[in-house]
Amino acid sequence: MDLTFSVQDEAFRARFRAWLEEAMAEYKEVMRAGGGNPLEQSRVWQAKLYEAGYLGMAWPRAYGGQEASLTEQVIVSEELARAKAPGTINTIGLTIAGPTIVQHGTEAQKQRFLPKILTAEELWCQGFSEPGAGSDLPALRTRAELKDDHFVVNGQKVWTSGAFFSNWCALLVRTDPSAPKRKGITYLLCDMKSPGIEVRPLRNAGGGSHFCEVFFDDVKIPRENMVGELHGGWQIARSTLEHERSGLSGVIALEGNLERLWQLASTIQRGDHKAIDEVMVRHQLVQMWFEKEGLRYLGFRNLSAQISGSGAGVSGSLGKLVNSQLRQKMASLGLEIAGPLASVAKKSPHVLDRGRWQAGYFDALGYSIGGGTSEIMHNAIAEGVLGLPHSADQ
Amino acid sequence: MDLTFSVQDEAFRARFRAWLEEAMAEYKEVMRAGGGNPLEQSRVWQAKLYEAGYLGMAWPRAYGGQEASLTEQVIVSEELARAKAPGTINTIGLTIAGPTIVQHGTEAQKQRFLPKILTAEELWCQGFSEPGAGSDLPALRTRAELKDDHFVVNGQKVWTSGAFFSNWCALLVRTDPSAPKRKGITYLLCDMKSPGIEVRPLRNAGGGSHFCEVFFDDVKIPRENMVGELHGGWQIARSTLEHERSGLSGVIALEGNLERLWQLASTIQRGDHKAIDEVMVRHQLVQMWFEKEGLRYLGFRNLSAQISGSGAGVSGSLGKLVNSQLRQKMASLGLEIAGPLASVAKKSPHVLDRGRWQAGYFDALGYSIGGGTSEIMHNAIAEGVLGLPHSADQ
Amino acid sequence: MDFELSEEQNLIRDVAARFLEDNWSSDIRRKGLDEPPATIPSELWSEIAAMGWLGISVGEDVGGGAQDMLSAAILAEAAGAALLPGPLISTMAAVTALDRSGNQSLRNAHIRALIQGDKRATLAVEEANGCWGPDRVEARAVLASDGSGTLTGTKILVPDGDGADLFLVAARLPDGLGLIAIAGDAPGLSVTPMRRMDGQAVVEVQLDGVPFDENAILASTDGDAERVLREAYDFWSVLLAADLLGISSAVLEITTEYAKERVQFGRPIGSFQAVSHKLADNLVDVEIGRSLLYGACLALDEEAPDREVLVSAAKAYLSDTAVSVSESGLQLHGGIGYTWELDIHLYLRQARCNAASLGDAAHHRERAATYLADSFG
Amino acid sequence: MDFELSEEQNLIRDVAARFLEDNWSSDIRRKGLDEPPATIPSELWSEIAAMGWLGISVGEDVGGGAQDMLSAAILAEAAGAALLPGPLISTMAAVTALDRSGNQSLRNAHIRALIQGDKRATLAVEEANGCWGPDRVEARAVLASDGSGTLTGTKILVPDGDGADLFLVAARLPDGLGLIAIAGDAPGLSVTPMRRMDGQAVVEVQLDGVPFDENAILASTDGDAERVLREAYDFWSVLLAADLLGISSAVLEITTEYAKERVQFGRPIGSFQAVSHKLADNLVDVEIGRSLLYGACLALDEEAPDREVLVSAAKAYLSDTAVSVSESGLQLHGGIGYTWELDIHLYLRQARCNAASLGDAAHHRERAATYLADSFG
Repeated sequence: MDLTFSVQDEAFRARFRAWLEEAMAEYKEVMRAGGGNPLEQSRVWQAKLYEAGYLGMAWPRAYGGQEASLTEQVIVSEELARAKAPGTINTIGLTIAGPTIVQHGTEAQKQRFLPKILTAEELWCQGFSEPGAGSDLPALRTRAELKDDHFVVNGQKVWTSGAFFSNWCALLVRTDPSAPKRKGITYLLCDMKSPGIEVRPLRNAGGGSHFCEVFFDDVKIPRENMVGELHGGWQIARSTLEHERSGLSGVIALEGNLERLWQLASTIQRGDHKAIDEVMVRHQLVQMWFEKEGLRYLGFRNLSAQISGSGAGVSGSLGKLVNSQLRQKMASLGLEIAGPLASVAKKSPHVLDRGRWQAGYFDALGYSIGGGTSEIMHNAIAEGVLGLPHSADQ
Repeated sequence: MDLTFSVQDEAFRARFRAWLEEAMAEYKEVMRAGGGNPLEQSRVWQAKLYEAGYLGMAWPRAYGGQEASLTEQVIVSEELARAKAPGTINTIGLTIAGPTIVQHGTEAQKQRFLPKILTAEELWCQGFSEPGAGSDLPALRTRAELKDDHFVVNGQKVWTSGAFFSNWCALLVRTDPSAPKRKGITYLLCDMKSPGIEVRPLRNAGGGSHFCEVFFDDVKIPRENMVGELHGGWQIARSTLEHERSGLSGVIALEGNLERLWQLASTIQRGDHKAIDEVMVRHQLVQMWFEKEGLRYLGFRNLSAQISGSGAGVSGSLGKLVNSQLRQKMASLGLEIAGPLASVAKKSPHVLDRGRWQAGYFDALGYSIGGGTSEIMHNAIAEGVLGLPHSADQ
Repeated sequence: MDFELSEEQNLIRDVAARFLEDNWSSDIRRKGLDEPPATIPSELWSEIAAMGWLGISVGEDVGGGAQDMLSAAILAEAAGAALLPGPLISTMAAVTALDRSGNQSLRNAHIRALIQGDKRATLAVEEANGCWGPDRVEARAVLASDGSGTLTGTKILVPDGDGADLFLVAARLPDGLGLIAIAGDAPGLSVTPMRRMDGQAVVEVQLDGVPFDENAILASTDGDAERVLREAYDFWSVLLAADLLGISSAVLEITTEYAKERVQFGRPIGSFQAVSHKLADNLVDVEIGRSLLYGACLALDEEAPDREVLVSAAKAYLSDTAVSVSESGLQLHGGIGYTWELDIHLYLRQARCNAASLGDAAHHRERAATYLADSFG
Repeated sequence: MDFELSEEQNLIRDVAARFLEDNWSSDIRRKGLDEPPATIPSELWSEIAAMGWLGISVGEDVGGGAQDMLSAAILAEAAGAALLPGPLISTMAAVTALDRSGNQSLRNAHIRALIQGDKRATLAVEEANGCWGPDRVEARAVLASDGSGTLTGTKILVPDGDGADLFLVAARLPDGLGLIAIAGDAPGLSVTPMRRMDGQAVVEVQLDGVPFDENAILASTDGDAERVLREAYDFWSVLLAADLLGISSAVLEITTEYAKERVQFGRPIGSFQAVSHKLADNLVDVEIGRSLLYGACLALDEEAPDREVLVSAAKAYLSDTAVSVSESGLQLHGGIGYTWELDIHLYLRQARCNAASLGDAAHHRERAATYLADSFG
């Protein structure tokens, strides 16, 4: 057991860190100068990462990837999180659509799509959930009929992040309504400029509009944009959904949250003492630190298992569950520490940290819903890890 | 809204309290003198209560009951709990078998059984649960075949408290194996001296032996000992199981526990301070006091609804769930407050309060299992109160 | 022995629910988040006054309803369930303080106009010290021998303070704490608008040597000003607890209905124990909280010795309950629950704000601990 | 980067599990509750010694295994899962303290006999003050100028102390804390048996002016006795955390198997989310706890600056986990779980006792808070 990185890895880390520092300074300079809208700025940042060779770390070289080792992949995501670097705009392209095409796409699809995902020339969204198919994703009903060389799609998707600026959509459709629900689904790549697509933004509980509804009315998608087999889309989507990650970069984000929370508690005056002097506040913070640290070492266990191929890793559902619970506990504690000021909204006198704790609270509430609810994660752990019988499909 | 009792009720309370004080003093005198074994002593105590007219408060006068008002019933149970009076030995007779016979028995059964339940001349146990029928009680399999004028019973019961000293057993048996499980059950009254009955004590996790297994091998029960209709036993048992009580006397027991716990925390030294000086200990105690007090006022709501017949009472499942959770939280907190001494067993040097906190802990663990598990209480609340669909029988 | 709502109280509850259903909409609250603050239009305020809500606890001789504490709490519960903003509650608390204080001249001067909705009064207690309640008041009233005085301090989170005609300001007097009635246009008093996370309007009140007369102090007939302040704060806290109960039961009802209708995996989601047992736990909390609230109401009416600890029990328990029921309501709705269009986040916002008003759960647990230490000690 | 068990460690784990399955039975523990104490028979103790378990962390030059912390923890985990009594853990901790202290004469005098199972040693730290750990030690060692000293105090909850040949006693020395090696037959030392709720034997040790020589102090090579004590206590705490992990995963496995087999309402109870989600939560706690334990082991081996906080994290987290997993195991077994015959209550008893040994969860959270205040401050 050994958590040290090799000399080569450490050299790689040092190189990347140095590059990152400089790149971020340059980027901030451009930002300050007011260069382009936020979307354009994010594209520029992603292209910068790509050109320097720090994007698509796991992807094949033939399509613009780096084919880097797992440790190098981890180092890059660790350093990005630690430096609080801007996010890469093309999240769905890089984490969902891209890996799916790498694994299941045709040669033509790989050449056509992968490089432009990396450069952020083409942005992606994900058309999986529907109003009647949330936790029960395979119940989706958006229809696609195969006519000659194309599909004709009708239906509605929901919770589609970034649909209004995306060029392409990774889309699950029902192609065989008579088959069992998991056997009649096909995975398509859909051009968002196709006629018949309508995108409506959807506002979330916190007031932001990251999500959209997408309506499909006789939308044509060429057959060559099908990934994998006809009616074989569920298995492909599932492999992406269950794609286990070490989750280490998520831990660094938690660490940052926790540090800010500790500092808040050390700042907030409650009568004659600080909030941190209250043992209940302190012990809650410590317990969260324990959980965060547990997630970190869990991440190392997963990473080692991936490196060795031992298969001894722990289910990604577990990490997702703990991570979302922890985020919510932190966000709630933030409001508790704020005391009477928890209720004061942004732009008001006496507001605390410009409302960041309230915004963070509403953000955190989404973590246990998006990407599979905590209830579904519990099912996945119970059935997938403990081998308990299905509760859902009796 | 008014929690005061009428002048008559208060006079009744004063009379009972005075009687109780004297009766307990006499009883303790007898105990000190070493009169009889504990079982015999308990019978004597119950007979004493009965003779003075404070037992069977809700039962018809014709069979030895008092036909008292609900408030008088409550006053008696409150005063008994407050005085920490000895329990009545014939619990199952007084709370399960007796009320069932009052409600569903034949005239002959009422005359035969009810008076001797009150006097503790005949003690009762309950033969409901089986190894394969715990939470799923209607799945019971103990068979009874009707031959001429009697039933022949074969099978096994479990968790039968006090079977080894009981004279009679309220017994659920399957009389029609081909019917749906709730439609083939019959309610019998079984003489425990019948040939073919074998009782084996069952030791619980805390080391005590309150429970028994009871085996039935061709046990004959006369047809006249059937309660209600043939195959109609489940509805009868259910009405007893769901018999809602105000739960007020249970609250007084919780109050006593809480007071002892507070005193423990005020006694235990932890280095330079007492346990009660720790805010986490203190706030846990306060929260438990809140819950206890909530149960108390919930009890008043139920009692008022029973008196007025408004039907506005709250499900007894709710009270049972909160009560058992609260008992367990108190017991766990007792061990936490004990600190390092939580592990020291009775009869050892440094043992705390002769091991009562540990014994209380194991007792409390049984509360969320016996009489319907907390899981079943959750089902009952979800389905019975909120009207949610069944989770069990899909 | 009668611990149920009376027929009259059942009527108050039903009428209030129907009135608010007809005259108020959660959409106003949603809009109020984008274009704050969310307030009660003056016509509606007049109707509320005309229905006798504002003076429900006030003596009949001045036109009040002379109802008990529970009746007032029933109105506050209905307001919480309907997402009506807070001025109803703060006004009820302020007029009741005036009514009961024993200061007849103040009472006679103001109370009819207040309960008829022609003038507006509020309570100003909290200050920017991270704490709650009378014990932490630092605003200072200096009294000269001629009975004139000046008041200095800063109050925050004062509800309904923008344009209020009368502020009942908690302050340290030479011989203890008390409430002082200050006119909204008094010299030295200035008001700065604040907004809560749920879109409700509150204000900061600066008091810079505001002059007052000793007759402006709300003292009881035996001259005890501190008791008046503490009773007013407790009365107000119970109404806020009732508002939190209204939130809790409304969200529980909405979510239960959704769980019966929403089908996933071929079954209503309410048939999954992950959903149904969570809702059962929520119901337990609501019913225990409701019982504590009734207990607190009765104790205040009867001036029972344990009234303070019961007020704290109700406020603490229902603060926790409203937040947890609202959070689980949001969660159990899945993606739908996380949308702007659903009312759950409006309830959650109000729950969080009110849970952090007039003492959070930890504050009230500590207050109760002090009482229980005596009782068990 | 390698954070998996090595092949050798996997082998240690498998061999230990098989050995204990063949040579130990939970029935001995059940009997030990009626006829205390439950102890390891001397033949089995000799076999355990012969397998090299007692000296697994000790240097090879004296016959030890020279394995890392995790290997020792793997043995402790197996012992916990098999319900083997505690002397394995206290002995491993005591011999490791002797091995690493830097006091070569003590080491050479005792360590071979100890790890071969011919003599027995234990650690005596806790006192009857309601607290845990080195900081609360009040036993006092007085040293004369000639290097002779006397030791006075009372130790409680000392494991395996009945007939022990060597007590490593924590005491206040003139210049700080330290461990002093006292022979079991030293004058002034007396032992009173105690028993734990799980039937295990512990003792009270009275030290009434027990004479010792300054060479009996376990100091590091640079003379730092306090560091030796603190390291020994941390090492011991990690082994106890591993024991709690073994309890947790054993109960989780037993309960999961039961949930697959037990049928109620026509379905295995494990298909009800009230059962399956509880077990999933238990698994989460076990895996987070396991990860923290591995982290603590690594940190001790590497003498990492955050080793103390990781030790506290593992002990606190696994104390809570073992209790909650055992309690829910008992509950999910229903009536069966509440019987004497099922092992769950044996696990629960040991979980409760070990959770309250070497610092409970709250103790370790407070210790961690001190560290984190520096780190975040």
